[in-house]
Amino acid sequence: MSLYSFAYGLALWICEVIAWVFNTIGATGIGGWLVTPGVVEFLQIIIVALIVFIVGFLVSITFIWEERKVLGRLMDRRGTQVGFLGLFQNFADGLKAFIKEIIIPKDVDKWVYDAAPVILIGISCFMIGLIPWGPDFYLANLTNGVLLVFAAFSIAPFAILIGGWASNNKYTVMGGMRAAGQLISYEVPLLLSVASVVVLSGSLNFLVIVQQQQDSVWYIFPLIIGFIVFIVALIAEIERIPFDLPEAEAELVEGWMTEYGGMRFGLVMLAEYVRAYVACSIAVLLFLGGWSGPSFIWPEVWFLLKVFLLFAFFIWVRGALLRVTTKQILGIGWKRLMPLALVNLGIAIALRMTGVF
Amino acid sequence: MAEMWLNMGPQHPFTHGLWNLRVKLDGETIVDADPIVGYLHRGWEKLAENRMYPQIIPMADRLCYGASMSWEHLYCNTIENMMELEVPDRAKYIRTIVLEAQRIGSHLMWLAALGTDLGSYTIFLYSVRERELFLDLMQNLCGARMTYNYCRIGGVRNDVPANFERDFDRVLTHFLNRMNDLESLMDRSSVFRLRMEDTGVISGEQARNLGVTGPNLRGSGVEYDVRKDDPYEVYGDLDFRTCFEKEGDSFARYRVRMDEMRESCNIIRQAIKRMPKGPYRLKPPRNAPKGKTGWAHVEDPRGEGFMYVIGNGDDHPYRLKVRSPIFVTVSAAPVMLIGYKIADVPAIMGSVDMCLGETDR
Amino acid sequence: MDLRLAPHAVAMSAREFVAWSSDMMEQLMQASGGKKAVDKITAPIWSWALRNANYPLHFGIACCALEMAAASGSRFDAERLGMIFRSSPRQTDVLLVNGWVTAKLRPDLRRLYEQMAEPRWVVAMGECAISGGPWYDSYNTVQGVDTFIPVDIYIPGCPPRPEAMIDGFMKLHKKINKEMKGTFLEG
Amino acid sequence: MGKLAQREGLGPGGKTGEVIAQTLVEKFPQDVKITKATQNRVFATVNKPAWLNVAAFMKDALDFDHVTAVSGVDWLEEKKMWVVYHITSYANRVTAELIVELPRDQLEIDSISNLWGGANWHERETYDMYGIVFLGHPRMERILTPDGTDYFPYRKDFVGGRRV
Repeated sequence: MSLYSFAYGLALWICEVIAWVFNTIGATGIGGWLVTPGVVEFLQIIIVALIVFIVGFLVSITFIWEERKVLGRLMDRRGTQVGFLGLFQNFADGLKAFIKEIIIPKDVDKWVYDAAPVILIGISCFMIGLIPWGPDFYLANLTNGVLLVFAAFSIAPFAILIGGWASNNKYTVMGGMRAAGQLISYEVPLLLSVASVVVLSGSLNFLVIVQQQQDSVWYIFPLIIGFIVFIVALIAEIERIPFDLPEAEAELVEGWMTEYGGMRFGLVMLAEYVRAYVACSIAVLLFLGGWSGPSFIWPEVWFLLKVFLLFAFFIWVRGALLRVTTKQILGIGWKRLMPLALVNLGIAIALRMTGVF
Repeated sequence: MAEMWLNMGPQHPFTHGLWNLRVKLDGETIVDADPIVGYLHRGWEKLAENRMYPQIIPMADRLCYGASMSWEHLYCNTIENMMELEVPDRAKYIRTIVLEAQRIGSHLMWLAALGTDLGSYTIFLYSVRERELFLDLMQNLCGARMTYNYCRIGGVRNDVPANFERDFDRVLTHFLNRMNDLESLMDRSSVFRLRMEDTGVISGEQARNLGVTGPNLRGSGVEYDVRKDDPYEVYGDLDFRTCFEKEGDSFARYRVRMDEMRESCNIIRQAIKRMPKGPYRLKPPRNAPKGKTGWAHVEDPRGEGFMYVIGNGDDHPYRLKVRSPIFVTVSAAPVMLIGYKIADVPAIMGSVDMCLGETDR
Repeated sequence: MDLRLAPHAVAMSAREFVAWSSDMMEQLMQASGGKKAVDKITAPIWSWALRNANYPLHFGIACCALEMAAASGSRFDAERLGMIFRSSPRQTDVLLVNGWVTAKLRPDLRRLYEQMAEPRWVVAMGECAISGGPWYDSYNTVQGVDTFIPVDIYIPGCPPRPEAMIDGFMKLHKKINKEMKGTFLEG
Repeated sequence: MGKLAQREGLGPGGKTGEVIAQTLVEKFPQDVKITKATQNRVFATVNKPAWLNVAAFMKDALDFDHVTAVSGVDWLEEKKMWVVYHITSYANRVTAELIVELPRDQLEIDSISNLWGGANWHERETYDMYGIVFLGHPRMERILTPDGTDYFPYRKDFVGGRRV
């Protein structure tokens, strides 16, 4: 009972109902055309996309709730209490941002100023579609899924750069520059550690990678160094506390988001958490064996469990550490992560050559 | 490369209080700094001239609201010095205990501000949580959380409440365990050391010349503490160590304040044991002779607080001068800032523990 | 296409068309009473959202700022009410004035108020913000914030306790609930 | 008073208040008048013309290294103003209070901010409040009052804001 078959059944049923209506009023031509496989296929893909998209957003929103609550607990205080257990806080934020007045500062580069949040939220939503949750719960089973996700993943700092540049404010320009600097120093170790996973699994398709991990061992054990490099680079990629220079609250007011208010800020905030969701799910898929786990629970639930636990680790890192400066970020990126990533790649190739995998 | 002036302006997350650090940047390195103060100037000394002596005590609370007890006490010391009053012993001991409790509370507020500056919201909340305990102690004693109005000219307002020693002992033991948590969160975290070590270096010689005092001076290797070298109240009879470091960077100033918190606990414990019975207040005269002057300086948690008063013949002071330690430390800020990155500014100015209420008076 | 076939056609640029169609839409909703119905239905939702997610500005002036910090501490957790301290005026709804306003600060505070997006409120915390407080006879203090900014909530106290500040925000919630300021189609 | 132990970062300095007062009077017999001198306090008045030399002498010979405060006092009836300097010597643990009198119509005095950087902002504040000009000060401007104030608030003849 995969998502596609369920969607096909639903699409077929809808087409038949509409076809029945047309037939009764005599327009049998349209009724007949509606039931053809082409239309049903089209409706099926739309339904699958809708389901995956909505579910992806719901998980991202519960990330915001999880962050508030776990961070609150770390700091010996209760998190937000809006609604039942604080679950409605996200909807309150979203609706409030929706209502706010749209302010465009006077001499700001209008077109680019609007484009930055759009690019950011567009790229993040695009990535939601690429994440498979289970063997039969996915939108796209691409042969080079990993490549596409990381291509989309590294466009966001570009959007932050132009957003910072366009809002005509000294702080935001600095925030944008830092995003560019941070991207350069963290993209290479990230991709190197992903390369080591691809070397071991032999394919770029998420489903195949997870299948390989189910057969043999999870890739976190042979490539433990790779996992550490991947997690650190990921924290830098989604700009969370130890590396959140572009949005450094203390010295750059709000970093590159200073001039964004109302719904633009709401979109950017949502994009940040959607990217966190995608980042955690990629880490789970590549290293923690995706949805493999004892079978008394559905595979999708296993996947979600691991994703939420990994994000709880990110929150714990945010609670414990302080922010580093740009000089140190680049230092860590080039001097620490790069050699580790190369060593890990060497290990992966060695394992592959000796036929262990 | 073209340099640009950047306003880390009155409304900025890192400015605790209101001041505008105009910084000239070459890329991200600071080439020149020009602090602008005066956003909180209310003409305190002019207002003091048309108020009676006891009426100025609540005004002195609101000079530096992070450590209001030490400013109240400084004002009362100045007037006692002018009127040549001898404060009863029990009042001296109570004052010393309350001053040291306020010093810990003020250092914890500084730690909270430093936490948000460096990006860790946890340090802010842990130190504010510990500070609440000391605020409760002060509330039992003086009735208010922050602006106490507790010292009087010639003593203190009321005697200590019931089980005063028990509460203090419980809070101090609890606080000392918590200090290990705080230090593990910061001293042993390499990210903290990475940010704080050798940023904002100021040498002992420069610090002395530029008038920097208090923990900022002791962080640069000058062992000068007004409590030790010009003792007032009962500091002469208690034995405690003047904590100082040699490097003179932000981490040294941080270390000095953390050791000072432990020393304060030690002082409070000694003072509580030796507190005598007896009167806690004497009736001061209402007027002071015209032209009579008096001054006093104390070890405020931020530096050397100093007040100079001239009598006016009736119950108003003719002139009341206040020296604020942060007013002078801010004038030395460019020396600490030039040459560092803009990302280091919160770490440097956070380690200096700004309080703008006293700077602008 | 030969324009002569449609003599009454009006040449419009894209931007004019957008403006024309939104006006037409506006008048249609106005005339048909649809706007009033939608407003009446959605207003409680918007005001619920505004109440439970009003972000104060991370801006401390004087002693009341320390009480504001204590209010966001662990004991009087302000985040229970959905209050997160944002440091940019663009993203905040409530300007919390917590301290005496001097002549030097007044133009900057006015500009801060104007930078905030529209459904915004001002809370004057402490005697100094309400009426100049203990500095009533100072030559440099503005006697009360409401002389140059419209103030919604006054929190008395010098400094008011953190519970008083949170109670002030609860009063603000009541005011937002009564005002139903957020109407969807009006914007 | 505690033993004068040698402390970190400070000179030996064994001179007490009386010794310092004595050396000051010998060096500037007609300019410096000592009103009182105790173990760690010295109270004196200095004539205006010799003020800079006295300050330089105190900084170099008597190792006074910290300006605690520079305060102006306005004696409206007697038509004069005081500038009261409090200078501390860490090594000797002595604080000297030096009063310099200025006629009210000619408010100028030599600036000591080149000797001690700490006095820089104190002098600017005293100018801002009393209008006393410090000659040779690197940046003689107002510091606390908002731009465009033309009055000197702390003078006795300024009655601003009295609404009581």
